[in-house]
Amino acid sequence: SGGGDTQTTGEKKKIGMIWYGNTDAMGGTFYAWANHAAEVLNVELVWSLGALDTATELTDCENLINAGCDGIYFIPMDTAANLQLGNACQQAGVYWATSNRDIIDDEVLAAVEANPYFVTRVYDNSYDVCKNMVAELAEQGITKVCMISGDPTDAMMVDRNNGFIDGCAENNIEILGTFQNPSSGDATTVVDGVNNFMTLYPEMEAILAVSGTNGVGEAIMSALNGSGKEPGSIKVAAFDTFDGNQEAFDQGWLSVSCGGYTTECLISFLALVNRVQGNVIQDGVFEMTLSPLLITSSEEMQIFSQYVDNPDVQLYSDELIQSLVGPDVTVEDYQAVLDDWSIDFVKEAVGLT
Amino acid sequence: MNQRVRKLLSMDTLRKIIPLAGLIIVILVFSFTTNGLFLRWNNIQSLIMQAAITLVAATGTVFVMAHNNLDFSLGGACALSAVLSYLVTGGELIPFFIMCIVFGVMCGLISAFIHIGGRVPAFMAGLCIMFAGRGLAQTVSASKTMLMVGAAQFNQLWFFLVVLIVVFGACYFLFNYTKVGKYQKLIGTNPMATQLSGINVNKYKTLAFVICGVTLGIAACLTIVRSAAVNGNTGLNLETDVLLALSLGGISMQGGSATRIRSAIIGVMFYFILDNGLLLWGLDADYVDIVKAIFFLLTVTISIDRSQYSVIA
Amino acid sequence: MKNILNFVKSYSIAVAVPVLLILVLLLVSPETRSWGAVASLLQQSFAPAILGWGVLLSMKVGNWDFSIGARYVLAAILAGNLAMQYSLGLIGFIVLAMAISIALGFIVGYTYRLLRIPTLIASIGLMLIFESFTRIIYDGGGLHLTAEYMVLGTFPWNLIMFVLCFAFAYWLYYKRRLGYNVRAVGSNATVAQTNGINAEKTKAMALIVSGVFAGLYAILSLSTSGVISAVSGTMGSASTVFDAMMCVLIGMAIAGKGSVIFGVYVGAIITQILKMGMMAIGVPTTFNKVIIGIVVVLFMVASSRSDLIVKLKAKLFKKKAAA
Amino acid sequence: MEEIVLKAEHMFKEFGATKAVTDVTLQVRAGTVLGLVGENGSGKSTISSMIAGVYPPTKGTMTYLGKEYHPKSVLDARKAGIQYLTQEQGTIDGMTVAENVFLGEEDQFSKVGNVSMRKLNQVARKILDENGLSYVDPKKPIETYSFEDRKMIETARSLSQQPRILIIDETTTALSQKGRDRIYEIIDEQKAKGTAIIIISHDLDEVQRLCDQVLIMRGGVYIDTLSGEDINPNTMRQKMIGRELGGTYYRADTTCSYQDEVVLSVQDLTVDGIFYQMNFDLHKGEILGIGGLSECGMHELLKTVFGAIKPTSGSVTLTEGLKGETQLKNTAVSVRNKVAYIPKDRDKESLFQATSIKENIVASCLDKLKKGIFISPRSEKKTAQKEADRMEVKMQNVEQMVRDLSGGNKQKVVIAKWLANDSRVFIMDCPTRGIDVGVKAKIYKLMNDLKQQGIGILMVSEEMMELIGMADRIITMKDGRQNQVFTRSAQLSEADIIAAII
Ligand SMILES: Nc1ncnc2c1ncn2[C@@H]1O[C@H](COP(=O)(O)OP(=O)(O)OP(=O)(O)O)[C@@H](O)[C@H]1O
Ligand SMILES: Nc1ncnc2c1ncn2[C@@H]1O[C@H](COP(=O)(O)OP(=O)(O)OP(=O)(O)O)[C@@H](O)[C@H]1O
Ligand SMILES: [Mg+2]
Ligand SMILES: [Mg+2]
Repeated sequence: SGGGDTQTTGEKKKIGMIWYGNTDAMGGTFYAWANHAAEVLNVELVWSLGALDTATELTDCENLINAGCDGIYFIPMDTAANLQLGNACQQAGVYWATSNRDIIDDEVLAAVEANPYFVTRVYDNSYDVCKNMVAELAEQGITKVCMISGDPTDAMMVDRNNGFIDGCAENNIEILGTFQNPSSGDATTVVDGVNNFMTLYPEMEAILAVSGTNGVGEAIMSALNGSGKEPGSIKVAAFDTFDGNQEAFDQGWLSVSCGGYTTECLISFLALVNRVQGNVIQDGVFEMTLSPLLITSSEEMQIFSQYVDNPDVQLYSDELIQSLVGPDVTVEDYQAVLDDWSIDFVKEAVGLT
Repeated sequence: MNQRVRKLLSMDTLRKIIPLAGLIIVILVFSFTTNGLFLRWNNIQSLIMQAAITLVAATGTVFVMAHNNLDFSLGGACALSAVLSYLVTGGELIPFFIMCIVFGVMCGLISAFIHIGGRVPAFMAGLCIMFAGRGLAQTVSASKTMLMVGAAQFNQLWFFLVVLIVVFGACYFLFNYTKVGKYQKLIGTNPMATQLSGINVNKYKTLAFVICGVTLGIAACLTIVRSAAVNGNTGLNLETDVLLALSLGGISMQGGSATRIRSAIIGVMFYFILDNGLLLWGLDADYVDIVKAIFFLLTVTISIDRSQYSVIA
Repeated sequence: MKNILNFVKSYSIAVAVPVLLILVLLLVSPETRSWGAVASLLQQSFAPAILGWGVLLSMKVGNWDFSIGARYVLAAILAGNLAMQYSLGLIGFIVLAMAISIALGFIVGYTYRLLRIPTLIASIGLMLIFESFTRIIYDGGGLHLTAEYMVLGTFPWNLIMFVLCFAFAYWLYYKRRLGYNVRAVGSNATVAQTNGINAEKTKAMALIVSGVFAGLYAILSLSTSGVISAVSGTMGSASTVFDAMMCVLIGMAIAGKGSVIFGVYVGAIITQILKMGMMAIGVPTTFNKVIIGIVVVLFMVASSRSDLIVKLKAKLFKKKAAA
Repeated sequence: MEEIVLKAEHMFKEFGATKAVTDVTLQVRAGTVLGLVGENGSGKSTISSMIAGVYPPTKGTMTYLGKEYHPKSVLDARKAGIQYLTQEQGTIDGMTVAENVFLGEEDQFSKVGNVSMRKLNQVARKILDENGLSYVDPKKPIETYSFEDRKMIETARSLSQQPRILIIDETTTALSQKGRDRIYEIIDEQKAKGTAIIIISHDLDEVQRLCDQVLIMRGGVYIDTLSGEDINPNTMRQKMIGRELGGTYYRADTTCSYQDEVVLSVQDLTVDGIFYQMNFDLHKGEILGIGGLSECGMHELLKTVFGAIKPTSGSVTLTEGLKGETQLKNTAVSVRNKVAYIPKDRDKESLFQATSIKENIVASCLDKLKKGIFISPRSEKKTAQKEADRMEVKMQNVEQMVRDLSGGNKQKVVIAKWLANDSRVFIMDCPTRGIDVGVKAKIYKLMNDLKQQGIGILMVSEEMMELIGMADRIITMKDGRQNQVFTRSAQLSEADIIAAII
C-alpha cells in the first residue's frame, strides 16, 4: 500500500491524494488503481483519507503541500473546496486537479478557471443519468415510487436528487416518500427506511436509490427479501455496484442501475501527473465529462457487477496508462478514453470478447 | 511489578511536565525526521491556521470543563450558528461574523438553560444540541448553496494570528485573573460550598457557557474563512476534536482547581502536529489514526493526575 | 392484586408514551393504520434496544464509552468474513461474533484498568484504533453476509432472539451481582469502593459485558441488513453510539419506577416512531435529528423537573376550580 | 482481664512530610470500649484507618486474634470482622435500603450468582428490626430517609456483619440526641456481646461515660492511657493539650450585653414543613444562640437567614447593608453585604477540598481584592497568609491542599475565609463541631473579640453548655416553632434549656 518505494530519487514526483475513504466501491477501486498507476508511472503518492468537509480537506491539502507534493488531487466536498484548495495550491505553486463534482457557482468557476495551477476537472452528468434511469422505470409502467435521496449539501448528490425528481415529473411518476441515505452509520437504518416505505406506502411500485454503495444496495435487497413479497413486485433503480447486484437483477428486484465513475478519477489523476511532469497540454483550461454506464440487461449487469468498481480488477492496461502521460498527449486522448467508457469497453478490457 | 509500574506512573513531576515535554519531543522528532520539512516556515504557518479553529473552541471549552461539565454541542452548534447567521445576514461578511458570535452565544445559553433550568447534565443537553443543531443546519442548508467566497480573503496568517492572540489572551486573563475563571474552578470542586460562599453558581456557570459560545462563534467564523461556504457539514467533529485535544493537553476531567487553560494550547498543538508530522513522514493513511491513538493513550497515561480521582472515572 | 396494581403504575408512563405516539401517528398518517405498521415498528426497535442496553450499562456505571460502535463493526466484519471463509455456518458466526466482541470489550476494559486512565480516554483511543482496523482488514471491504446467515433477522427468530436478550439484560441488571455493583458504582463510586465493591473492576466489567450486547447487536442487525461497511473517517462510528445514547436517555427518563431495561426498548420504539412519522408527513430526513434531539431534551427535563409538572398541574386545577 | 482482640504495635504513618502517627501502640479487648482522645490532627483517624484497612501503615505490626494482620483494603478488614464507621455519608442514593444494607455482600443471597431480591429484603427487614429501625422500609430508595436515619441504617449494616471490632470515628457529632442515645444503646449491646469497640470523640463527657480505657494522643505521639477514675474531662483535657487549661474557656462575664442597634431582623420567617413564624432581632455586639433538637428546624433556619433556602414567607432584613436596608434574598446578596455563614457540614458545604488553602480563604472576598476586573495573585496570597496566620492554621504553606488538613484546621480555614471578607454578621451552625478543646477555646475567644467589635453573631449549637457559655440570649425551638427566650445569667442551667426544647 501507500506510494510504492520510500527511497526518493530527485526525479520522482510526489502527488498528494485527498480522498474521502477507501471503504466503498469507488473509493476502494480508485485507491487501488491510483496506486497501481503510480507504480507504472514512477510517481510517489501520499494519501490523506477521511476528509468529509472543506475545512478538513484544506488542512490535508496544506499538509500535503508542506510534505513536498508537486500536485494535489481531490474530490471537492463542496463547490467552495475548489476555491480554497485552489488558492492554497496557487500560493504554493502546486498543480491540482479534481474529479466527480461539478462546480455549481459561477464565481467559483471563474476563479478556478483563472487559477494558473488548475490542471483539469473531470465530471459526470449525474442529472441526465438519473433522468434516464427514471425513464427506464416509466417504460416498465411504474407510476408510484419512493426515493432514497442523497446528502443535500453534496453537489453531486443534489444533481442526482434533482435528476430523479425532475425525471419523475416528466414521466408522471409520483414520489410517495423520501428518506436520506445516511452518509455514515448503520445499514440497518436503510433497512428500517425501506420497511417504512413498504408499511406507509403499500402502493409503492419502485424505489429510487441515489447511491447503492457503502452497504446501501445490499441493505435494500435484504429488506426486500425479508419482506415476504414476490421478488420483482417492487423495482429498484440504484446507482453504483454493490455486492449481490447481479443476483438482485436476476431475481427481478433490481431493474436498472448505473455507475462506473472511477474512470473519471483516473483520467483527472493522469492529467495531473502529466502536468506535474512538465507536459503542457494546451494553453487554456480544459475540462472533461464522462457518461456513466446505464445497466438494463442481465448481461450488462453481470459484467457491471463483476468488473466495474472492483479493486481487484485493473481495467486500464499499463501501456494505456503510460500512453496518457507524456509530452505529446492531447486533451482528445483523454476525452477519447472517457468516451470509450462502456460495457463493451469493459468486456474487451477483461478479455470477454 | 504492577505496583512498580504504578509507582513510576504516578511520579508527580513527570506527570506535570509530560504534556509539554511530549509536545517538545514530538516537535524535535519531527524536526529531525522530515528532512527539515516540518520546520519550514510554510509548514508552521499552515499548522497555526489549521489548529486555530480547534484552539479557539477549546479555549472557551476550558471554562465549561473547569466547572465540571463537558460541552458536547460544539460541532452542531457551530454548523447551526453559521447557517443561521448566513440566513440572517445574507452572507455579508462583517454582519455575518457578528451574527455568528451572537448565535454561538445563543447556543451556549440554550445549553445553560437546559442544564440549569431543566437540571439535565450539560453533556446530555450538549449531545441533543449537537444532534438537533446539525440536523437543523442540514435541513436549512439543503435548499440552497451558501457560498461565502468573500470570506476566503481572510484565509491568511495574520488574521488567524490576531484572532488567536486576542482570544487566547482574553481567555487566559479571564480564567486566571478574574472572578469568572476562579469561580469556575471553585464550582468544579464543590458547587454547594460555592453557593454557600455567596457565589451565584448558576450565573457563573451560565457565563462559562456564554464564553464557550463566543469562542464557538469565532471558531465558526474561522471555519467559514477556511471553507468559504456554509453548510450542514460545517464544524464536523469539532466537539470530539476539542475533547481529544484537551485530554492530550492534560486537562482535568473533573474540573476544579487543577484545570489549566494551557491544556488547550498544548493539547491542540500536540494534536495537529501529530497529524501534520505523520503525514510528512508519509505514513500510510490507514495507520495514521492508530499511531495517533497510541500517542494519545501514552501521553494521558503518563500525564494524568490520579490523585484527583478516588476512582478513575 | 396490589402487586399487579404497582406493576401497572410503574410501567404506565413507559407504555403510555409510545401508545400515544402511535395513536398520533395513526391520526396524521392514514397509511399506517394497520397491524403491520405497528409490528414493523416494534421489530425495528429490537436491534437499537439491544445496543442500548450495552450503552446503558456503561452510562449507569459512569463510564464514557465511545468505542462500542467501532467494536461492534470490527466484531461483525471479522466474525462474518471468517464464518463465510471457513463455512462455519450460523452457529459459527454467532459464536465468533460474540467471542470477538467480548474480546474487544475486554481490551477496552483492561486498558482502563491497567493504564488507569479515564474511560473517556481509553475508549476514544481504542475507538480510533478499532476504526482503523475495520479499514485495514479485508482491505476495507466490510462484510456482506449470504442469506443462510441471516435467518435470525426474520420474524419469529428476531422476536425469540429479542426476548432472550431482554431476559438476559434484565437478569444481568436486576438479578446479578454485577447489576447491583453497576448501580452502586454509578451513583457513588467512592462510597461503593469503601464498601468493598471494587469500583474500577466493576467499571471494567461493564465495558466487557457491553461487549456481549455489542455482539448481540452485531448479530441481529446483520441478520436484517446483511451488510456492514468499514468505518469511514475518524469517529465515523460515533454516530452509532450517539443514536443508542438517545434511546437510553429517553429510556432512563421514561422508566420512572419501572424497569429501565424496558424503558430503553420504549426509547428505541419512540425514536423509530418519530422516524416513521417524519417520513409519513413528508419531513426531510435531516429533520429527524432535530426532532429526536428536542424530544430527548423534553423527556429529560420532564423527568428531572417533575416539580415543575406538579406546579403546572396545581395551577391548572386551581383555574378549573375557580372557573 | 478480657481477651485481647487486636494489638497494633509501634505504628507509624507518614503522608509525605507529615508524620501523622509516630510509634503508637494500642490494644483493644473484647467487650470493652477504648476511647481515642486528642487534639485535631493528633492522628486518631489515621491510626483507626490503618486498623480498618483504609491504608497500610508506614511501619508497625498488627496482631488480630493471635495472628498477624495486614488488611489490604476496607473490605479485607471487614471480612476479618473489623467495622469502621466514619462521619461521612456511607450509603448510596438510587438504591433501596436493603440493597444498601448488603452493599458488596449480595453474594450471601445468590444461588449460582443470582441475587434473590426477596431473600435480601427479608433479611434486611430482620436486621433493621433488630436495630430499632422497624419504621424503615427496606424496599424504599434510601434517599427517602433523613441523614440521621441513613447513618443508623449504615450502623445496622455494620452490626449485621457480627464484627469483632467496631470503630466509631466521630460519628456521634453528626447525630441528634436521639441518634446518640441509640448509638450508646448499641455500644452497650455490643459490649455485652463481647465486641471490642474503639470510639473517637471530642465530647469528653461522652468519652467518660462510655469508655473503659482512654488512649490519649498528641501530635501523632502516644501520651498516656487512662482508666477508671482517671477518665474525666479535666485529666483528659490536660493530657491532650499538654498544659493546664483554665477551668472555663467560655465567656468570663455572665451578663447579657449588646448594643441597641439592630443589625439583622428576622420577621415571620417560614419554610413550609420545616419551621414557622420565626421572629427575632440580632443586635450589634450580640451573640444570639439558637438551641433545639437537631431536627427542630434550626439548621435550616440559619440557611434560610443566610439566603440559601428560599422561605415560603417572611423576610430577613439587614439594617446596614451596603445600600442601607437590605433584604437577604440569596447567598450572593448576603456575602456582598458582609454576612458570613459557617455551615454544620464542613466537608460538603464549606470546603474546596482539592484546592489550596489560599483559594479557600479568598473565595468570598474576591470583590475586595479586584482592581477593575483584575485580581492580582499577590494580593490573594497576602490576604490568605494574613488570615491563616490569624487563625493559626497548622499548615506547610497557603498553597497546601485543604484536603490534607485535619478536621479542626479545616474549620479554621472556613473561619479565615469569612474574616477575610470583613464580615459584619456571622451565622454559625455548630462552629465547634469536631473541634478539639484547644481550638475550641480559640474560636470562643475569637467570637468574644468579634462581639467586642460590635459584630453580631447568630449561632446554632447542639451543645447546651456552649450556648449557655457564649450566648447573650438563647432562643429555643421546638418542632419548627420559636419556643422560649433565655437571657444570659449565671443561674441559667442546662436543665432549663433542655426542658424547653424537649
Ligand atoms: N491523606 C492525607 N494526606 C496528607 N496528610 C494527611 C492525610 N490524612 C491525614 N493527614 C495529616 O495527618 C495528621 C493526622 O490527621 P488525622 O486525620 O489522623 O487527625 P485527627 O486526629 O483525626 O484530627 P481531627 O480530630 O481533626 O479529626 C494531620 O496533620 C493531617 O493533616
Ligand atoms: N505507644 C502507644 N501505646 C498505645 N497507644 C498509643 C501509643 N502511641 C499512640 N497511641 C494511640 O494511637 C492513637 C492515634 O490517634 P488518632 O490520630 O487516630 O486520633 P485522631 O484521629 O487524631 O482524632 P481526631 O479524628 O479527633 O483528630 C492515639 O489515640 C494514641 O493514644
Ligand atoms: Mg479525624
Ligand atoms: Mg479524628
